[in-house]
Amino acid sequence: MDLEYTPEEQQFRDELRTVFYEKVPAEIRERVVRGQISREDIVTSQRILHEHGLAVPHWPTQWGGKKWSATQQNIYVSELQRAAVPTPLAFNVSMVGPIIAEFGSQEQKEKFLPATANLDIWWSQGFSEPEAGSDLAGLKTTAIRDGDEYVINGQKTWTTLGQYGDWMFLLARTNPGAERKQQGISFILVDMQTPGIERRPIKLIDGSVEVNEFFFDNVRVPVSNLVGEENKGWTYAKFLLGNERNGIAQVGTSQRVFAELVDAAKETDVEEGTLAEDPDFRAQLHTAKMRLLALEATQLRVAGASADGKPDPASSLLKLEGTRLLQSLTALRLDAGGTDSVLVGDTEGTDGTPVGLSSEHAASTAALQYLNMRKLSIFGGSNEIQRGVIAKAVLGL
Amino acid sequence: MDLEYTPEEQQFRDELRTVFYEKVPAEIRERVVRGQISREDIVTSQRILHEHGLAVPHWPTQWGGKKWSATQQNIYVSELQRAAVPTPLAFNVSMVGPIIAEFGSQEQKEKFLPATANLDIWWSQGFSEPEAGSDLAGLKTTAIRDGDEYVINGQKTWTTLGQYGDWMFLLARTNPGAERKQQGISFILVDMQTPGIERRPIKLIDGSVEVNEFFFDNVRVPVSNLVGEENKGWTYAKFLLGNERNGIAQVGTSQRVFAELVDAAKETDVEEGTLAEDPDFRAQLHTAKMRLLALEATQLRVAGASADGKPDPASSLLKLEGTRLLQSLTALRLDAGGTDSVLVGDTEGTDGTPVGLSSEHAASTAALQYLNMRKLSIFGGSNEIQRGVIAKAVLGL
Amino acid sequence: MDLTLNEDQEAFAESIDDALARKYTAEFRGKAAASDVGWDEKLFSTLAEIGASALTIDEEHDGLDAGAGEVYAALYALGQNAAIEPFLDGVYLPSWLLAASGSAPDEVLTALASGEAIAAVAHSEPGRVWDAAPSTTATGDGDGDKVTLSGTKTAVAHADQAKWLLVTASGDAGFGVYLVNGDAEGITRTDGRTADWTRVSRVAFEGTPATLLGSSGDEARRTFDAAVARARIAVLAEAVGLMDRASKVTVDYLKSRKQFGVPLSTFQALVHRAADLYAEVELARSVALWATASLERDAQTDDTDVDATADDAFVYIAHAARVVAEEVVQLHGGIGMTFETPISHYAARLTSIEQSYGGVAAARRRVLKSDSPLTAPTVVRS
Amino acid sequence: MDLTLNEDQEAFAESIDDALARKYTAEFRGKAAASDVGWDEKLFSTLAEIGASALTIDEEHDGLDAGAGEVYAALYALGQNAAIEPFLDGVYLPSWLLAASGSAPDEVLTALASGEAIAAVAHSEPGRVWDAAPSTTATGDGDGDKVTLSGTKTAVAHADQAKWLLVTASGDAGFGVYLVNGDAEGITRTDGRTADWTRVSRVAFEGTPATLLGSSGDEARRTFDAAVARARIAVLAEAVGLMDRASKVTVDYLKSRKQFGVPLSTFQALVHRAADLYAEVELARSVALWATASLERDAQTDDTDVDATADDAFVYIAHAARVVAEEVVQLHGGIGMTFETPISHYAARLTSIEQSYGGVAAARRRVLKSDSPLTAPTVVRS
Repeated sequence: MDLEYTPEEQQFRDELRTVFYEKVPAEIRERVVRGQISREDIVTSQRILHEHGLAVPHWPTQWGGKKWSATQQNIYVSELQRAAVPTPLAFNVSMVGPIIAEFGSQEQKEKFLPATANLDIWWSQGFSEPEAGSDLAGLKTTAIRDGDEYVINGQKTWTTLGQYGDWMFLLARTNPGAERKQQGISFILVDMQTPGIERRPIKLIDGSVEVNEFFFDNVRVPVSNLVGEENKGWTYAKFLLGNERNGIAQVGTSQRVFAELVDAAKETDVEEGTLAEDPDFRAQLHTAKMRLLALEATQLRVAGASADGKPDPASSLLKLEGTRLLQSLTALRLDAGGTDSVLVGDTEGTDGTPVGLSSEHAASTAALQYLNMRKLSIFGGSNEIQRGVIAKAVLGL
Repeated sequence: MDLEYTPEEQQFRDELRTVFYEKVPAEIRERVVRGQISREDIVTSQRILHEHGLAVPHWPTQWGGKKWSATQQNIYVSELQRAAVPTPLAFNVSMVGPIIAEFGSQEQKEKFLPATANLDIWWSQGFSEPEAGSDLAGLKTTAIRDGDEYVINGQKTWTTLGQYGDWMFLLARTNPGAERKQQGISFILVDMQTPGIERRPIKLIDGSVEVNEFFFDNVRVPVSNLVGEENKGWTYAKFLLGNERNGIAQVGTSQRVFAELVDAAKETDVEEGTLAEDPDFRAQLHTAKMRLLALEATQLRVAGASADGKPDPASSLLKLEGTRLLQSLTALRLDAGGTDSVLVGDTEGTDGTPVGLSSEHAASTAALQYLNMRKLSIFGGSNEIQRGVIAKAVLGL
Repeated sequence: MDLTLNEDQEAFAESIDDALARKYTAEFRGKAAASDVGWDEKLFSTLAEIGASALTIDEEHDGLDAGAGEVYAALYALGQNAAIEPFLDGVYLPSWLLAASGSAPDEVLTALASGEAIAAVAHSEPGRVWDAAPSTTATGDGDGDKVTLSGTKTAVAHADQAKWLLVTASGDAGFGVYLVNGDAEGITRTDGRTADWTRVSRVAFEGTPATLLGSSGDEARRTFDAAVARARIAVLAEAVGLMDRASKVTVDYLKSRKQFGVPLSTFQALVHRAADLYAEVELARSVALWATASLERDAQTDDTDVDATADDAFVYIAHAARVVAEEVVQLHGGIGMTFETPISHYAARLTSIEQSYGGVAAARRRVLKSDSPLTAPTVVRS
Repeated sequence: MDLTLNEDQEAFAESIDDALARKYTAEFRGKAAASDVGWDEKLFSTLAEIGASALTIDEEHDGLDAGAGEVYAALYALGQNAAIEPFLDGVYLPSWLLAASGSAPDEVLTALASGEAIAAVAHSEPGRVWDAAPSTTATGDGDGDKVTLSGTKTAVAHADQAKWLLVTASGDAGFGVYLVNGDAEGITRTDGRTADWTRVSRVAFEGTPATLLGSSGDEARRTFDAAVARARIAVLAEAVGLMDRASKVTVDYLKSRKQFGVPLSTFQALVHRAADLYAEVELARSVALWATASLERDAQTDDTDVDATADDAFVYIAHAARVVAEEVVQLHGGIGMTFETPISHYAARLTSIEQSYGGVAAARRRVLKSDSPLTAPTVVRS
């Protein structure tokens, strides 16, 4: 057993830190902390990372990837989260990019991968539908072949940041008559400028517009936009599940939030002394601290194990506890701020996001972030789904 | 709204207290506190109560009952539990007694009710079977009519205190061919001296023998031991479910344990001051206190509502939270005692129950009681069953 | 020994629920919150006509002089609909402070009773805990109770619509509550909202004319704290109303929403959680009713443990509110996150309530320093 | 950066598990606990032959001089089987105290290493918290380290079988650890057991001859505390072994046990709880491995935060142990309550571990007074 990075790993980490802290503007990282990040922030940040070869490290080397070890990948994600650098757009770098690199045609690779890595194209994900959330394979959108085109009809929802989407990768039924619901599904790329697409923004609990609904009415896309083979889309979608082990627990993010919480507690006067001296608050901090340590250690333990395209029980464990923990931390921040936590100013931020009325650092928009973070245990495979994966894949139940 | 008892109710309570604290011997009540109650203690205590008309207050008046209001019944049970008086044997006073009084023949009433009230007969319950626990209606024991007798074959388990049983009331299939599993079941009384009955004691987690298994091999009982109509046994058994609203939450017991816990904490020196001054312990005490208050208030709210023979969702709620809370209190007592809590002396108590090696009042046998109390959420309808009752009966799920 | 509302109180709650339930949808609530005043004026008038605004005011000022049970009934029904009409912060709490002072102008009380106007209580200050002495100062100008105020208040609910502000400040004789006209000079307002879309403002005073209400000093602080304690108990009734309706909406959703081709109610893991939710709500209801009954009893017996009762109940129910708010969203899945469903409004309002009047962490601190943890719990007083 | 056992350590754990798993049933455990010595002597010898007794002792005394990883492996495997053979309390902890003293008689260490004899550590006193100074006194008789002890110790594990007792006492120069022969004069033993059926005794000393081990005073207390901290970390490996096997047994039970005509694994509410149980165990395992790795690192770098690490890890895992012990019993239903199934033994042992070495509440008190709650958690040191 060993608790230290090798000198090489330490150097690797230091180099990353230089980029994260010195190249990515401090204002952007500050907005991440306040939960007020804009489209421009994400684009700017990803381009800076890409410039330094750090946007798509897990891609094949010919498309900008690095051959990092599991430990290096883990250091990368943790440091990124701790530095409050916006994570490179997951739809681009973790989803459609790897799929195109693995299953796409050479033409698709050349057309899309460089632009995807540099966020010249902003991708949206078109998987969920109103009647197909947790039951993804129950999707109903059709893409019927008509000559050299697919004609797409249907509805996609929960499209995160879809308002910025230049292109969408979606799952649609190319063979609606297939026997099993997982069959007859294809993975298709759609230019969002194509006629027949209508967007309905969905306002969330905290007032933000982060997700959207899209309606497809006879939307015609060339068959060259099909990725891989027709009717094999479900296989490609599953390839994504459990593909992400390092980021999913959000250890770096939770470490950052914990540190902010401690700093704020030290500055918050309560009746006798500061909040950091309050025994009740200390007890809650310690519980959170040890859960975070358990999570980080678990991530380090399983980082080496490989995913094989099936839903990964290690990912499920990390997501289950990782989301619960980050949610608890936002709840703790809420309590720390008291009445100040729930204040929201009327001045809208650059991205339509409201900014805090409270002058207090820790309290500012704490309630909004707390409410927004409820999504963690729902989106991207709810915690109920994760429990099911653990029960089936690990426990054989 | 009103938080006080009427003067009449106060007087009623004071009269009960006189009996509970002055007539029931203090040694017996002390043994209840330590979880070391014996058969003799239960018998002695119940006879004293019966002498004062307090053993079977909810029975029909002609058999020793009182026509108490819901509030009076509630006061009775709460005060009994707070005083650490052994609860009159439930199998006698809450189960077989009311069944015989309601459905039994005049002969059965005269033969059994006075002796049951005075605990001259110790009754055992023969409901559960190895394959019929939560699924009670899945029972397999048969009672086949042969002339003037039933011939009983099968197995009963989880028979609490069955080692003392003079008689058993059991459910058996008199019509094994019935269509639905709830049909063809009869309610039969069995003298435990009848040949063909074998007992196997079941040692529990804490080393106590509290439950037993019984094997019936061609046990012949007269048909006059059938209660009510043949094949109607399931109806009578259901009559018992939800019959008990006042005692089930164990509010009085939890109040007593809470008070003991506070007393002990005040006497326990920790590094700085006493345990009662320790902020962490105070926080846990306060949580328990408020849960207890919520439970008591809930019991008072629903005490007036009537049960109608169906599983009662109010009972389910009270049992669910009542057992969880009492279990938490025993866990808190365990933590309060630290290493002392787990000590068990080798000197066996009068009833085979081990006594504490620790000299400390609160710590003594705390771990044994904690472990033993795990049964609360399992026996008598597990908390999973209670959730099911709530979901079905209240929520329509 | 009775912990239930009487028939009149039940009927009163139902009449409010009837008035609200016909109109209140997530869309209606969103529009009302975004309107000029921050709530629905017509609905406010309707409720005022039913008596909601007159409840806590004495008969001399056209009020109903009702008790804690009626306040529970009103707020419970408002909570059931996640209504944002400002009865607690705009009418009841101001009325308690005014009545306690013994020196409230008649026209203020009668205006509140009729529902013609509301008032706002300005106590929170930026970055200061609720229990601290106000940093806002009251400087006498030699004319008895007439002073000028300087300082900044925050989280002042509905300050933009309030005809009067009740402002806490530190004067020569210590703590005092001061009456200020909403349009008095030297007031600078920055308007915002809370996470539940209630309108609140930061209000800065600079030489603003004000009148002391009642006395000042430690006794005035105790009186203020007692009024706030009443508000803490009252807001718990709203919380229970919110929890009750939110969990019912969730149960309905489990019955109707399909996944994997079957209703969610087919999934036992969700069903058991719904049962736990029911238990959570019923237990919280009992605590809110206990606190309300305690308040009624204290009003008759001059007991002064209303602050302790309020803190005990607040700590318990704030915890339940968090559990319920989180579970109803989680059980709804993505839908529960959206502004267009009622469930998100219930969750947001429950979250705000946890942090109301200084918040739950401060209440826990007070409780843990008090004797409460060592005092045997018992509902029945005797 | 590696938080896993190496191959040798894994193989060592498996060899112990193999030896135990062939024999250990609930019935076997019950009989071993009720036997004259309180455990199975043959099995103890077998394990000693594999190397279990020699692990923590240096090579000069025929030991293996192994590290924290090997101790983890041994205790994990013992835990998996809920074995009651006394390696931690009878061998490892005594050996650490003896080695730290620098003045241990060679024959004691060699006897422990070979498994010929065990020792017992006597520190707890009736009604006194673990961290208090001993009320047992050591009185010098003018002959250097030779003293006589008077006082009463409790919860002394396996005192009835121990050839030597290591007794903490307060002497002229403060705290000290004293070596006492098990059959020395002036010893009165009251034998009992713990809730998990481990044999323990109350041991009273009256003018019992004893020899000081090492120095006395504050430094001696620190050395003692550090050895106990090692034991706290070691017992967590046992806890993880217990949790691991208990949850696996529970999953098997859900698959095989039928209710309502179908296996329990048909009930999603139970299945989801089993998934949560799995998460609980894996997270606890990570913390135990982290603490073990920290110990190994400290041994190399002379860091002295082993006490803090032990307390942090103990608090976390004791909580997990409670959750797991309660859930495995509950998911088994009535069967889980019985002595004849392994699950009750796992639950009982986990419960005892929570209260070991002073218990979890004391550990929480130490943690909350320390800087730990405000220190950022991080596994990687650099």
